Amino acid sequence: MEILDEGAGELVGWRDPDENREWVRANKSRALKDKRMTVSDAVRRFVRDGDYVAIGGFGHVRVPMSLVYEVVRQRKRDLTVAGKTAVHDLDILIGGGCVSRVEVAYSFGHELRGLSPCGRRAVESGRCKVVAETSNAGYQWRFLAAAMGVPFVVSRNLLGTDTFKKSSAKKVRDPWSGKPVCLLPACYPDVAMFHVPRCDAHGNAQIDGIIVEDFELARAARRVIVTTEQVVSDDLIRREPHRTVIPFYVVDAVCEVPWGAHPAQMPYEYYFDEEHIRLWLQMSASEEGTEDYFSRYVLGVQDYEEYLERVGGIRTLNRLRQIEQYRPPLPEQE
Amino acid sequence: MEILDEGAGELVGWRDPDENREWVRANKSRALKDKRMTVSDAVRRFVRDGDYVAIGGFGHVRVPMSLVYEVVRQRKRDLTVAGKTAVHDLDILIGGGCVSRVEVAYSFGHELRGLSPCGRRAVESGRCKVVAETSNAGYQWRFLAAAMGVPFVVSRNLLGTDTFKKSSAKKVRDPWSGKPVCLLPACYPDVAMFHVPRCDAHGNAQIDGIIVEDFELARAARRVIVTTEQVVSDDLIRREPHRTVIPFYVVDAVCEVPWGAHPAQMPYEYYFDEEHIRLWLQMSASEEGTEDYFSRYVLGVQDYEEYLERVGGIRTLNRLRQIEQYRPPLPEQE
Amino acid sequence: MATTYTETELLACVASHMLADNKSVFVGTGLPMIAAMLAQRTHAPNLLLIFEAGGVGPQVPVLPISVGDSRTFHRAVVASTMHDVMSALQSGYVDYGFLGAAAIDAYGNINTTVIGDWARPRVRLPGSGGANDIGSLCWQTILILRQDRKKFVERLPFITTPGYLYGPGAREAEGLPAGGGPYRVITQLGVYGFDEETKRMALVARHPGVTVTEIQSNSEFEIIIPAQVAQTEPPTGSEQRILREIDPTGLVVGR
Amino acid sequence: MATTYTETELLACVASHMLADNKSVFVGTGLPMIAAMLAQRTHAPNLLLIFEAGGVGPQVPVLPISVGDSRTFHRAVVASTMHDVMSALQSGYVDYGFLGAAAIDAYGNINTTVIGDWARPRVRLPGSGGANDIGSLCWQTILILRQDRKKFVERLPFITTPGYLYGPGAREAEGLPAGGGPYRVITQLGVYGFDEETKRMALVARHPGVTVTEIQSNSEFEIIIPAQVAQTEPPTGSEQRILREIDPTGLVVGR
Repeated sequence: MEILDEGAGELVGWRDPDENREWVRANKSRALKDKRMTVSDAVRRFVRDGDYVAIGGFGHVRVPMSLVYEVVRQRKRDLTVAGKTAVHDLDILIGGGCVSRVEVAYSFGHELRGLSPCGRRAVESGRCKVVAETSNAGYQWRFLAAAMGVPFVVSRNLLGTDTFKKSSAKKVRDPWSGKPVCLLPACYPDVAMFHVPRCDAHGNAQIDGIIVEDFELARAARRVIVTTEQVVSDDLIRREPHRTVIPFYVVDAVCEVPWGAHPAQMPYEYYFDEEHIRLWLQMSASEEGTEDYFSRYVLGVQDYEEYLERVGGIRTLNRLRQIEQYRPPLPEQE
Repeated sequence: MEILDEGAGELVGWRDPDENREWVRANKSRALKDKRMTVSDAVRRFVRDGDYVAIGGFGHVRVPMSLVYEVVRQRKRDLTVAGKTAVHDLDILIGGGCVSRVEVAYSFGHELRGLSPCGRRAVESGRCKVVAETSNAGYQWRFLAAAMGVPFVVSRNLLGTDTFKKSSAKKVRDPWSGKPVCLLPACYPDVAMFHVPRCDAHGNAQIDGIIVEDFELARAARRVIVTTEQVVSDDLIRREPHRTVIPFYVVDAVCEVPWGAHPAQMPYEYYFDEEHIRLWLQMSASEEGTEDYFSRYVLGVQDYEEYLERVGGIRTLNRLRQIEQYRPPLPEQE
Repeated sequence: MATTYTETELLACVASHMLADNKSVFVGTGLPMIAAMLAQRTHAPNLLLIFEAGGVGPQVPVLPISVGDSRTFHRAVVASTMHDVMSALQSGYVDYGFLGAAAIDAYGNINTTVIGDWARPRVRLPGSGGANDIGSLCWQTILILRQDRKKFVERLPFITTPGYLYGPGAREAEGLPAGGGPYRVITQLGVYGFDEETKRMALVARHPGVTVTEIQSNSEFEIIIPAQVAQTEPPTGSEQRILREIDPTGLVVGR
Repeated sequence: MATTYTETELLACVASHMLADNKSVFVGTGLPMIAAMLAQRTHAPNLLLIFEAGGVGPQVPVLPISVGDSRTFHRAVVASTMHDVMSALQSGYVDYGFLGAAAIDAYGNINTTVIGDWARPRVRLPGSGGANDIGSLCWQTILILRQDRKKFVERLPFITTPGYLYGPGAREAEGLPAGGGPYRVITQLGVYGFDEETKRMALVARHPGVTVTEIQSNSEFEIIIPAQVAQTEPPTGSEQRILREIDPTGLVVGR
């Protein structure tokens, strides 16, 4: 199985599986214990300058925004972020000056809503460096390899492109078919963050709807912070154990944060706050606007609850719930 | 990435991923269509002499026994069976003269209940050949590779043992760590069979409790037959789409077979029929007994409903339901 | 009987006509989503929608904004994982995939990563997302983009997603699954396929009112022009009506 | 104060004492299950049970018969998949794994596959099941088997599951995860560990009433006997009572 080619992208997040096993043995508790803490404590204890950070959900869906804002508030620096279709979260982190490097599947854009002025400015000025390229499936399977405790996973994407050339993948000949295949190295982020609808105090987290790549990512990361709309009883989790996507033994911190994904969507609970996303895109068009945004919504607020008040409070949140749950607004009163 | 070692076990079930893609393109329908049929039709249409057969569930749990008996009734021959902790199903197929080859993770035994006289007799006489060894995780990951459409998956088990030497795995040097790793070749069975609690007419199948390896196996196999306790409406599936483990597009046949796992356990529905398993173990201790068993319970009955009558009918089945659901029997009447 | 229609309506209808019934399509947001929903409501009711974040076969109530949006798994048959749908893609279960692009070359390779130098880009674009996966792994990709000489280029600064790479057999030689590749390119001027022999872009049909000269002059590379060039069907009134139902606020169609 | 106890009760109690609280154990059916449940009800209430078919952290109401039995995921914290739990095992999340065996050698390698020739066996046994996975991937395996000269052998006809293979460093040289391997062997005569230097079996403790001579004469290979040999604690009355609660019909303990 000769190596036919290899990408020149920087290999970030890879670890020797034996080294990671030792780390798991020493650091991941198998005990059902209470891991509840505040967002501020969770970020203080589990996010460090220089970390490789990966964030759950997908695009503007099910993103742990309270943690993202807190990382900015605590002025974490020099992070490498997994651009695994990372949009608003990555943008805020870049705007907050936390990010120096990104491995990109999809970054610096907001899907249909347009490109990200803030992310583009950082990359085009060289302030933030793209260290490697991959694709969504490429990231997914890098996390899969880590979750399995193996050094790599085989795939058939990336091949033949510049995406491969700027990736950390290798091309080898499959010893069975004789055909070239792509090897994707495992990716073990230092810390992964998730927002879920329900989780018990021990960290058994359940997700409604699509799981995206959170199953693999939670198992791949060294440290895991889960924010949840609601901390539920152990009993409730045990009634539907098939719904537990993230098991307690990979979780380090559990924070109860109702509306914790705003302005992202929380499936079945609340819709994207398009107005707020638009506001960010407008304000982040300039450095000054970006600063204004942060002093108004992040640095200038004490906590996430104050942030929620600033973005419109209960009235806004109720409206987002109505939209998500397909309840038409009342007809305008005369 | 040099090849350091390779097992001498026969490579069964492997396919070139491109060849399988072509097959999927031509043979697996993407249309939501009614796939309901009788067990007899499903076996006639989708199980062929010489097939590599893999059966869902685990041990004596959630096994599609109505299909297993039907394969015997239709006198299918020369099957290769995946011994992926295959117990009663494999035993019945061997006893029925259907099996000539087995790839073994766990076979010829009934866990705590003891070894299988029938399976052992077949192997020890040479009538049934063990073509390769693997482990439970080894099989699981062979199916994972096939489900992913890649030629192999990396693992760190099997190495250094005779299990490896008699497997179809290879040992190579991981190009990142420099350490030896095991490569498990993809396994695409010709046909896989499952029993599930609920499934719609199109083949969207939901499973309660542990999934074991059915997620991967259903996606790995070329043809898929699903028997179900109940065919439910499309609407019911769409209300809880996160519970769909086997998607319709991999399913070829759907058969409604209440109590379709007997004498195996159906989680939350009915318990193992220990009496019947014991009866089989006793009768299969001799060739004559085995023949008697088949004429009484398989060849001598018209269909699965008649089989259920022979094993004790409603009274037996109600008792098994009581045990599974932890309902104590009524106190004996004076 | 001249009807009025917008460019976006035309592109949506042309894309929708390419999707056969009883096939599967990997859908992105925007125009592809509109085209797929239009196909379902016209000639392809049994078209299977698959979204890269995990939604399979939803009954989409409202136009989704994102590929992970809960609208993409509303009353779905499966609400699954990226691993599952990407594996289905890699295994050959997906017939069509839609792609957009910042630029394309004659072999249907596309760039969505960068303009200028990769290490110090003039314009940094979002990158592959699922595009490389779709372009590598689905059976037939359909590319939709605006055509001009800056977008139809001789040489891409960066190949994000494979088309036919550098010619016949190149995909297979690199290890990509056999038999895949770009099927059609749709622009505001016409519809293109790829020449069997050279795998270079060839005109299939021009839109009403567009000349072959316009088509050629809006491309840096030479487009193969066959002797007979068909003309695309303009949107019908009924199609336009359905498009308005699908996108009542004009989020996409109104652009 | 002499109490009466059966051999099975002794083995269950000895095995149970090895399981520390707040650790995880991959559990099979039979004696390992009994030992783990006993540990949970005595010194290790927070011992995490994991079953290879997918059950994690159940509140087991009744002794399960099979590793896939619904009792193994009754009120579990996760009802998962084999892929998930085997991956957790491979990733280092599992502290203990129990194994039974038909035979063992001095390095703790075990055979559960075949007696005689593999191609035409005298006795065909079930094979690895999850044993090779456990022996390869968990941190510390605990082996339980009856000891005699036919089971403690110089040379196994087939190594199903790795112990220390052929000595120090062998596991790592073959590619198995570093730092794993057999921790203890429990038989009806005593408890064994493995010598640091040679990785060969060494006596740790003998059961009450058993002599070192008996221990040695019931093994084909030489067992390292240290200067000081401890004696195992016999089951207490309280342990015996709990064992009867766990297995009221004597399915396992009655054997």
